Amino acid sequence: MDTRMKHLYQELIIDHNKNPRNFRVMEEFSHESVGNNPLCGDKMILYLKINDENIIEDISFIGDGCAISKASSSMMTTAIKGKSIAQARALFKDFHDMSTGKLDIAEHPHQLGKLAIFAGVRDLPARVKCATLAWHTLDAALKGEQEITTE
Amino acid sequence: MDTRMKHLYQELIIDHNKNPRNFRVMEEFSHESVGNNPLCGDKMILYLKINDENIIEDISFIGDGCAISKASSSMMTTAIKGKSIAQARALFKDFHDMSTGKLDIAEHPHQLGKLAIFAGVRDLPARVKCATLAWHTLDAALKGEQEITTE
Amino acid sequence: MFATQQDHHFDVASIRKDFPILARQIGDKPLVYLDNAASSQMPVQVMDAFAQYHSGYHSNVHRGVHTLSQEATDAFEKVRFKVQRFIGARSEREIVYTSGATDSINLIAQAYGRTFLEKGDEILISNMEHHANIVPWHMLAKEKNLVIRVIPITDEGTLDMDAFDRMLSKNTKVVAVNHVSNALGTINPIAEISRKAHAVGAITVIDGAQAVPHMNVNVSEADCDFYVFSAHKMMGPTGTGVLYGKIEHLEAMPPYRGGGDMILSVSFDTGITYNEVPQKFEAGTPGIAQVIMMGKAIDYMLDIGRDKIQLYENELLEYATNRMRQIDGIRIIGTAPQKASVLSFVLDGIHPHDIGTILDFHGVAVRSGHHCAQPVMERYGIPATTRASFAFYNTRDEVDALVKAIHEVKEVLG
Amino acid sequence: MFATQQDHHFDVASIRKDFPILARQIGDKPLVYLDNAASSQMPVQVMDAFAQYHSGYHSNVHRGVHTLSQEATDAFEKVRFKVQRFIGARSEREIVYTSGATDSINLIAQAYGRTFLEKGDEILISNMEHHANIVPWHMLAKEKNLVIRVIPITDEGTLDMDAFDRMLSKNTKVVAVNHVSNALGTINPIAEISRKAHAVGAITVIDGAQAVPHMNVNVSEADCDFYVFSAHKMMGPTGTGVLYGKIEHLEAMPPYRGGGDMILSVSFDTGITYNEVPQKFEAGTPGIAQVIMMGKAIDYMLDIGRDKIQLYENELLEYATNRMRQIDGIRIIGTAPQKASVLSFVLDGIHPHDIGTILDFHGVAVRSGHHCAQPVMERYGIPATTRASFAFYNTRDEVDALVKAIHEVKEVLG
Ligand SMILES: Cc1ncc(COP(=O)(O)O)c(C=O)c1O
Ligand SMILES: Cc1ncc(COP(=O)(O)O)c(C=O)c1O
Repeated sequence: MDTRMKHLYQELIIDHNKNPRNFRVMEEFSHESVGNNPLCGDKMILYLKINDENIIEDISFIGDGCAISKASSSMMTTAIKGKSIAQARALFKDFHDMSTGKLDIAEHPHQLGKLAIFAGVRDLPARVKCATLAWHTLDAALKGEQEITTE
Repeated sequence: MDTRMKHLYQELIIDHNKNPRNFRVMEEFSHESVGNNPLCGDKMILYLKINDENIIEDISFIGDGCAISKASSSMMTTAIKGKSIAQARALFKDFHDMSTGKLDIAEHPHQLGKLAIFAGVRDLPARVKCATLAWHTLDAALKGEQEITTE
Repeated sequence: MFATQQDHHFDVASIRKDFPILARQIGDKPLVYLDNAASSQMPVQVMDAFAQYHSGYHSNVHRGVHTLSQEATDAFEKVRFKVQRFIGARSEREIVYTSGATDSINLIAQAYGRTFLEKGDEILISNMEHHANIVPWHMLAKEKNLVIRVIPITDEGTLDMDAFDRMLSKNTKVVAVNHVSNALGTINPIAEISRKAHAVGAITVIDGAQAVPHMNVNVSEADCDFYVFSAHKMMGPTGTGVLYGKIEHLEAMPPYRGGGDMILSVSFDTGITYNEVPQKFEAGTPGIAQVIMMGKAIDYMLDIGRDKIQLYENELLEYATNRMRQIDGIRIIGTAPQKASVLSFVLDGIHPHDIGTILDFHGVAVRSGHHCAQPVMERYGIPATTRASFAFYNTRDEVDALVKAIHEVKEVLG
Repeated sequence: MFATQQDHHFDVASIRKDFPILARQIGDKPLVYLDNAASSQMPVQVMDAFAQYHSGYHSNVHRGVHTLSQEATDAFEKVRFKVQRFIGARSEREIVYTSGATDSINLIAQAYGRTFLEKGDEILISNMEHHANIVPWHMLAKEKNLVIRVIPITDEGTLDMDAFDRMLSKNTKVVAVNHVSNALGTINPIAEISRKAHAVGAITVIDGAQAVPHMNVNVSEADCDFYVFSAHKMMGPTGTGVLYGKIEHLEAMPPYRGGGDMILSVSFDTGITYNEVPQKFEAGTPGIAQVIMMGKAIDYMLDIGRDKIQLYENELLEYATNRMRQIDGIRIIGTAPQKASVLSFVLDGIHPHDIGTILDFHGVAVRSGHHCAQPVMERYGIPATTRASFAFYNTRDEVDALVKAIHEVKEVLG
């Protein structure tokens, strides 16, 4: 199999695509936002329950999307559940910088952990938006925005 | 001197340019028309006095233009003065066909006489209009049109 | 590797040699270019025309008496005659150069539509239009309070002609449909559409962007009022296209863009006089080299033979369709009996963008997305499709490479 | 033959080698190309970019996930950044690709003018505008009942700034002038014009078609609201150009052309959402190869050095002006103290078209006519001029050839 392909479609991504975690509607949420990627026709709804100490107590999402965007959404929810807003924002920044090529994770320290698996999209400009849609939607939700559109 | 140049700017043309014949306003005319070539900024007014037998008794013109258009106007007036409308129209056709390359005067009989001197414009598409402006204006005058514009 | 069987003396191997890009590698795989509906590739004959022009006789057109300007003008204007014959127009004055199909449709919407349509008038478009044949009408409709009505399509992807019949009325003023759908491949019956539109006094605007590269087109026989296409989908350059319009329409329309070449005279005292058709619509310095290359692209296609191209492509499409149908979980979107060049599909549970990316890893260039035809996606209830689109330089081996790569996609993500 | 003295290390001989067309013969004479204001010639470096693109990575931009589409998009978008720096814009989002200066001005007139101007508003243009900066305003003014007022010019051919001051008022909404006049060569004080226009609340539209090839341009320093130019006058391809607009204007403006790429989504149910600036203004497949070539043309000019180009051309213009002045019966039209590249003239009793034709017989390509600036002709009471216009590949020897040929004209027709 092509090495570029192996690099992008790793086991973990494929697993999260097939069995996305936190993939459900949330009835009682404190924040909600809709993310659109019209180029792909992708759409997700992200729900957050944030408590008074600014901790993300619960997070979930629903929607349609490619493997990259679904796996990215799923892994994002597992990564930030239980984190503070500040920590979530810091992760967003690292993730964004990694996928747009601004942060070289081999060279610089980062908090991404397993999320580093998405580094491969850096070389696929048309797919960066797939990996970052969930994160942009999170950012919008935290800012209180109802809907965002990326292209 | 360049042969193409000699071919176009012959003595006769230069003479008619410098001393255009029938170059005057006509007070009492039966037909009048204005010819414009906006590309060149050229403009001429043509006057005709046509009698009851359809003979062009008098013809004159005024206006500004390049050597080719001025000489062509001048030579046209001398060629058709005294001719019938039908003869003038026949000459127009021959002249037009010659200058647009439809009539090869070396091969085919024609009535052009000295006017054949303008055959050289055939190879200069941008100058064809200069040579034919007077003739188009004549044609318009005979049709009763007040003004024409060529480009 | 790229030989074909059954080619009716269609020597695709030697044709492929004219297209240097086809020898390219993507990673370690040979390029399999199946994105021709987005833009076709260019043969060296057309490329050479560019270098010849700029090394030999480039100059601005129309305005000069010097030799280069005459040569450039000559070459530029001769293409008008070529285009005329290529699409069966009655006069070369009916051929307007534009910067592409999109520009052409905007010209019609603005110069014709804004002038002749009035509040309440109806524009019929179809549910399978490219955005280029939707958005200009939408913008016009908003400005002038016009009504846009959408001709539905059947599950197969053909125009619902019964519905069309019912929608036509004395309010219908424009019927704007494509000749071939870029998302479905459907060939629409433009002669019938024009006949019916004319019967209620409407005009037709036919988007031929996907037709001209693949089949014989005769705008006079089909009796369309306007017909548009782009050079870059027919072996020519980007940023150049054609607007065909019946001469009586072009003459009645005001100009679209203002500038040099489209006027006869400008004076602050006496006003502005516009030039004749088609120059009236060609303001400013046109894409001179591009038009000349479009002429070469036409020559190139005519040299091969349009009938031969059509026959070869039809067989290729049939071969591809049959092979694809055998893939488990595939659904072909667009199964009209009359089709050209396009094979759109979805795979159960696999998103088109993943397909596109994985095919690319195998050297296979297809398009994944809505193909600028979102209403088609909405119609079929899908976010996007993957589209393989063929040109006459494609081969059965390339179809096989596509099919093989799709199997790999299923292995990874299925 | 084409060596220059005094060239400040400006190696024109080796520059000329980059332009294959300069080796051409016209009849039996070497081509002396002095029609650069109409369109400049193209160096091989730019031509090669075309062949490289189409042999290597042509594909439609923006919409594809496959490798070719990414490479093409990348190359296409990188030019935006080049253009931004080339003209000193603040952001690459302020750079809109168009099909030329004419297209750019029409875009402004339609998308800005039709939206923001109202009955009675005044548009100031100058008496030395190219038709491209007159006709679009005229068409708009007719439609919307606006008033066009014309800033007069002095006998030298400079803007009458006192008159301009007096004409400015709270009714002034747009001031549209060229940076350099194509008919006179005058360089206009665009920073001062913008400052004064802004003081009354008007915006400026600067036609930079003749400036960009010849001098440093900084739209941010000059604080113009819009700035337009064409690639084909700066060593690039025909049919491509740029609209610079301040981001706040571009964001406030509705789209101009509708089609693919300029929308985010199209639905017959939920409506149409437009894309962001600058894509909002770039409907349809753009001239991809042309934009990439425009980038190469910018590289080419920057490699030589714009200051050096300006210095060299100024000296050449001065040399030409001095030599021409010595010809009996000549009158130079346009004698502003600040000039670029252009030498327009008339000869006593000899029509410009005869001059043009006879110069062509000597291999000298100049333009004769109104140069799409008829109001300038009217202003000077002449039907036309002959215009020699220079690029950095021209030489003093070529000026000498021009002067010699003019003497021949006088011999024949004088
Ligand atoms: C000053 C000026 N403005 C505008 C234009 C129009 O440029 P284009 O024909 O490339 O649109 C020209 C060139 O002819 C020009 O010289
Ligand atoms: C059917 C159809 N119409 C119009 C267009 C627009 O063509 P262009 O982008 O060249 O203007 C396309 C191509 O994208 C198309 O496929």
